[in-house]
Amino acid sequence: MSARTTDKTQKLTLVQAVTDALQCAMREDPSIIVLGEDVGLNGGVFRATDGLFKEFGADRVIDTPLAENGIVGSAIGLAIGGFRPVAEIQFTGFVYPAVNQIFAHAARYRNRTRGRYHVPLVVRMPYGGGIHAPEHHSESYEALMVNTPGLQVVIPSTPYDAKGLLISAIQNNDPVIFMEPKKIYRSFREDVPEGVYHVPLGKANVVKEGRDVTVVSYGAMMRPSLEAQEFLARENISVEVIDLRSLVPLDIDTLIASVTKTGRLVVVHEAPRSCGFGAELTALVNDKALVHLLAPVERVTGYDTIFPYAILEHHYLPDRERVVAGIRKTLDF
Amino acid sequence: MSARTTDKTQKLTLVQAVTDALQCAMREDPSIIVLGEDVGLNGGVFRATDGLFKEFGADRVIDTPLAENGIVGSAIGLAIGGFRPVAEIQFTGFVYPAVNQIFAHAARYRNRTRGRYHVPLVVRMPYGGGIHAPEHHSESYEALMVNTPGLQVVIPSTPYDAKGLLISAIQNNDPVIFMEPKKIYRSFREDVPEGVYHVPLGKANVVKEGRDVTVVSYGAMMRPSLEAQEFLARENISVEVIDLRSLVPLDIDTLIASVTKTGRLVVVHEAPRSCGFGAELTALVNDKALVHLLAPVERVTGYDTIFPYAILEHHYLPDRERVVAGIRKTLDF
Amino acid sequence: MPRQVIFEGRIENLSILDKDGQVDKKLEPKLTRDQLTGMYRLMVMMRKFDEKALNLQRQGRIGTYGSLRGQEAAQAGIAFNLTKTDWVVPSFREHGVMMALGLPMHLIYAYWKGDERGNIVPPDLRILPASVPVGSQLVHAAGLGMAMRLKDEPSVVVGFAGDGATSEGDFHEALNFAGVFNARTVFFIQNNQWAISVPRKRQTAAESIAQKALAYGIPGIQVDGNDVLAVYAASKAAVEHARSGKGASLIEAVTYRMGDHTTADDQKRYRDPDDIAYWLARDPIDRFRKYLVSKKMWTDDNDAALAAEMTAMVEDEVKKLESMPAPTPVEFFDHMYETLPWNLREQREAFAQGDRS
Amino acid sequence: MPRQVIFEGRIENLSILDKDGQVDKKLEPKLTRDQLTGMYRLMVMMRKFDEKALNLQRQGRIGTYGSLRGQEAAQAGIAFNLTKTDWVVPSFREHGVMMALGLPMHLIYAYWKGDERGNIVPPDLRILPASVPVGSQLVHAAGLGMAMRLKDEPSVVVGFAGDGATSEGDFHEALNFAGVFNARTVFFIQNNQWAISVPRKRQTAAESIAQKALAYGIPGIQVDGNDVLAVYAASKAAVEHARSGKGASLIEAVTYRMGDHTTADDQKRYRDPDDIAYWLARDPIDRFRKYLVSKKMWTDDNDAALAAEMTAMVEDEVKKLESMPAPTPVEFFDHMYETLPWNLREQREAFAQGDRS
Ligand SMILES: Cc1ncc(C[n+]2csc(CCOP(=O)(O)OP(=O)(O)O)c2C)c(N)n1
Ligand SMILES: Cc1ncc(C[n+]2csc(CCOP(=O)(O)OP(=O)(O)O)c2C)c(N)n1
Ligand SMILES: [Mg+2]
Ligand SMILES: [Mg+2]
Repeated sequence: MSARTTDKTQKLTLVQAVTDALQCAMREDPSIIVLGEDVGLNGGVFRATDGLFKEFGADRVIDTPLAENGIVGSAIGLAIGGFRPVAEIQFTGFVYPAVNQIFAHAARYRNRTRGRYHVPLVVRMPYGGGIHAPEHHSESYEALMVNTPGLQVVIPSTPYDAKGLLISAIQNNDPVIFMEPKKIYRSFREDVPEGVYHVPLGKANVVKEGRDVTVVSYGAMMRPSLEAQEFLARENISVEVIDLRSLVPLDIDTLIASVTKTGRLVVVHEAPRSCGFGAELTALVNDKALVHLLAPVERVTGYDTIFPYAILEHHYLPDRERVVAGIRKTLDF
Repeated sequence: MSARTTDKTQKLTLVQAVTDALQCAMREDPSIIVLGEDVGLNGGVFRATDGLFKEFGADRVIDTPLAENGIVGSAIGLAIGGFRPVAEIQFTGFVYPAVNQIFAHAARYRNRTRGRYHVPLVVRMPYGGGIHAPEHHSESYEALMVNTPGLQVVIPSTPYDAKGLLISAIQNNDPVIFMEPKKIYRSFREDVPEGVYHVPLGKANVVKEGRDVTVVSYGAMMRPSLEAQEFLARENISVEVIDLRSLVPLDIDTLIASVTKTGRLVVVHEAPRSCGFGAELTALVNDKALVHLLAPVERVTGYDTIFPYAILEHHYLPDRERVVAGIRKTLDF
Repeated sequence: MPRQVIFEGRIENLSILDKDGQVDKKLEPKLTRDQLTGMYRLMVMMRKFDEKALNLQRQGRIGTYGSLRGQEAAQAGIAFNLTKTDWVVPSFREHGVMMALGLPMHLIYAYWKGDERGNIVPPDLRILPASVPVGSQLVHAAGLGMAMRLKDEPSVVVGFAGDGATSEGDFHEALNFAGVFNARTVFFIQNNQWAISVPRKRQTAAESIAQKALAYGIPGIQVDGNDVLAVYAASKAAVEHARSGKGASLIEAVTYRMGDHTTADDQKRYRDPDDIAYWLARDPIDRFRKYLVSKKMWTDDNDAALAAEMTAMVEDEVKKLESMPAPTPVEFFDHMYETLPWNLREQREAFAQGDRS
Repeated sequence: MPRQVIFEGRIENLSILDKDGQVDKKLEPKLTRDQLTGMYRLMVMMRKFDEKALNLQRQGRIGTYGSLRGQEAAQAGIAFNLTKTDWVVPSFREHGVMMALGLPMHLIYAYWKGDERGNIVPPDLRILPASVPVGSQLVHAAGLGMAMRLKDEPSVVVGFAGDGATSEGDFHEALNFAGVFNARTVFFIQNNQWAISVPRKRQTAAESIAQKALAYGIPGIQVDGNDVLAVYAASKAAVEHARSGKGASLIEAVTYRMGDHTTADDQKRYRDPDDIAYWLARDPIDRFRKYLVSKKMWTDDNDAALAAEMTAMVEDEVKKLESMPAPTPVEFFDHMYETLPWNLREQREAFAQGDRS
């Protein structure tokens, strides 16, 4: 799964692993450039590009004018012109102005030209709630991205994965939406190998094996999922926890094998429920494993509301209790 | 379901019914205005606003500069300033530049201000394939809209419904995305009552009752759905066909009652499959009627590809054969 | 005929008080003592509000906060031209304008605390809530200005944004719509030189923001945004232009963000301390005080009394903030639609019953 | 100091041939006979291509088509300044530019027939496919121009759009980025007076489109777009400016869409026939022919021979179009990604096996 170039590791947070991935990849390949708002001297509002401006200079770490459509659109031009741009959208809540460029162009150039042109572009964006930020700073729009053919959608949940997945995404020849769980940007550190290594896109991680029920999640919601697993382990309920890591391409085999084994599935995500990614996972299990289901798939998700302002956000976000309740529901069915 | 003001009817096509709805509503309420590209003298590229400019003048039927974000954004301002704007996006494929205004603002003003402001806005847009149009002219983006809390999403499939639903949408105090199946804009005529009447949002139409399997669809895909029903009737397979008419609010009771009765569900839409509305319907049936299912829900949808250019489009769009095959799959399970 | 000038545009900068408070007599607006001290009062009120907000943030009593320090003259100068029937379409840094028009401070604090109830503006005010997606509110301001024109209401709409916001497509579409439709809108850009860490000169290669008006066939002017008299005078002209039906215009108020972008930012990473010192010497409040003092309209005693009054007022508003009842969590469902669809009713029900899965 | 002009911008219009083909001697570009007749050739080629396309559409042999009739001088004038290593970033009406650079006509026809293979540009050309979302391609042109600057390649990028497109936010963001990053991009706006049914004066209250350059700190010029010499001269300057690393600029070529917006449109609903007559008298090809004839570089015989040659060429290209093998339907799956994910593989498989549900 990984091809490390050195045996040394560093203890890094998730956001540091992102920076490390960028730095390692940029050192190897001069066609990789970073662009976005405040990515230069400031190192990004979350410091995800910290130090890159100093090392690579203003021509490879480009502070752009404040215009998301301009960032992604010019990145498409840069990509066609021979670069591998990594564009940062400051918060997922601000990607809307750029969706015309992402959906109508980045996702389509290869198909539109039957392969004559392609767009090796990564759009990085911190997503999700839990940091008490103002309106539009806590959104999760993965479902919009998954519904758009031509995109790949990757969401890491650990520093190790963040680095390995981001390097894979940068070296991929098609556009990748790389959504970073900002709530856990700095929650914990982990050993991260130095240098370039890959975590492949499309390979889920079975974080905990279990017998009774499968919990599938990604990004920041891995934490309440794992907490629920631990909590229920004390009651001898054996929960299998899968971290999808990439939504497109999806590791369908791992998903179906697990559900076939446990007969029960709980999907956890913080985006709204209706037409969320949980609906697609439920539908896929319906397609491929209905006869194995011992209970309806349970969706533990954000509500079909606007993400609340800070003082109510903890009421919105799925937490251990909600995941536990979801699991119990499938067990008690 | 309808409150007709006269007993007279006219034979209208779906697009004429849209025009009629606008005209009737505008005559009753001077705060209703229409704006968009080419909606004035030209009467819209599909003639949906034909004659309105002449009757209501340039202050109520407003040809805007070519900017979708500007159209929806200024419509929000007009709505807050006391109007009921009906904005036209020329094709659904061109709504992307406007999604920031739709998703980040129109959908949020009421919640954001806890009811102090609201946005009585209708965004009309022709959607879907089948007219041999250039790229971006055949798209169906209903899933993006359904995934966005705060919007209502309405898709008529008949002239009668188009008029009654559009009038309801215009009189609704929250934003409504009104997607018009342009493939059947002129396919057939139907008796449409004169004057104002309503088809309520959130009430599905059981177009054909049946015993063996439920087919749920909306918009232009109602036609292959009904063709499949007819085709299979000859084999004594009894298909119940439901026209959702509105995706948000969804008529969950009708859906679940039908699936509970038939035990089988086929969802038909032309948008891509992954994270499409079919996934949500499948998930809802999983939630509420899993034990009644005799077979997996079958999704007959567009593929997870870009909508092909004209000469291949008929390979992409679900047709009678695909719906029939989907139904058989649920029967043969 | 063959090589022919078809367009000439010129943009002026207006400045009335210099940095030491010396007035340009020819341009000095005719304002009464009450008006002048009223303006001063507003600016001091904004500053006190702001200092308290930073304080509350540090104590964890409100959340991330965006300071307006340094921009008091810009905000007071435009606000002084507006009445309660005019529309304020703010970005996220216009607390000064909001309170100048009468929005109770505790609501503004509540907003920054992360409480939507801060956006429940009293019915007699036409202030839209802060708009976080940079630039997007300008299009609403264009639409509202069209609405006022269509209804022939003499109300003016002011759309606010920063220098960074002028790079967004929304700025372009808003000004273009306003130009075409003769909207009763004033676009008021506070060019505080920075968009987080990006300096003004990296936002656009244009020499000024005011000259962008030329692209839309509307008047544009640049003013010294730390000179409340200049801002007042330019705003007065623009507001009258709009109110009388002559259409939209653009004001660029050149000012400076004295603090961090927000409390989540650290300006030391990207700003030169000399730059801050330069602008400190141009503080809008100090400068205007010197002018008032030189006109014998203001004394140190007045200042002390005003400071005390404003401090008391701010403390009182904080009390109001902190005595607001906690919101019922379930309310984030209640205003999603006029009538909730079944899925929200169902989710709300489950939530209210504590069955939170 | 207090009321001070800080910016003055002026925009010129360039015209070299008048409507009757009389040349302005002072501005006449120094071009050889071969160059001049080469330009004429291009324009006639475009016209013949266009006439045939309309014909094919009427016969149902291609689909909806957007005619370039009337815009031949604009397209030939810029194209004549470009080489195969320059980038063409078209809107949807630049068939003329494309063929001028060597794109085989049958590919352009294939595009309008609804066949993606029309977008498979030969490897020695740098022409992007038609961009349907109005204005969106301009941002790619800015990015490509940044790429050429970063690599210090002497290639120039030309981003094309219509007058209507200048209202989109993309126009704004593209020109602003290009200005800030010194992109090697020429923005070439064919102002053909109409965006479907909306006349130019309803697109923007600005007197010209060229003056919009002032908002981005880049040079702008308006040219008579029906005068191929003027377009050539202005384009030459802009292309050299970009190629030599001096940055981006904007050209507004004032022309006229002689036909319907596309074959799906009916201009009679919104246009005044007098308007069309006015522009018919300013036909770019007629005008240039008069000039060439007056310079004794062209005769009626030459014209007849050229017409015959072009007709033959066009017919030949139609044959190529119609002898293209039908596409394998399954190919709309094959280029979705470099490596297809399982869902596409599964869908492709089912599709290929005719199990179409
Ligand atoms: C569309 C969008 N992109 C990015 C952001 C993040 N952001 C918030 S404020 C800001 C800078 C704004 O600068 P400016 O417009 O000059 O206003 P100022 O903060 O200086 O008042 C940025 C990038 C946002 N809120 N919205
Ligand atoms: C974003 C977007 N909105 C709307 C359309 C529909 N449309 C196609 S061409 C056109 C008018 C374009 O006018 P202009 O830019 O002047 O170019 P012209 O057609 O005159 O060459 C419109 C509205 C579109 N293709 N893309
Ligand atoms: Mg700023
Ligand atoms: Mg045009």
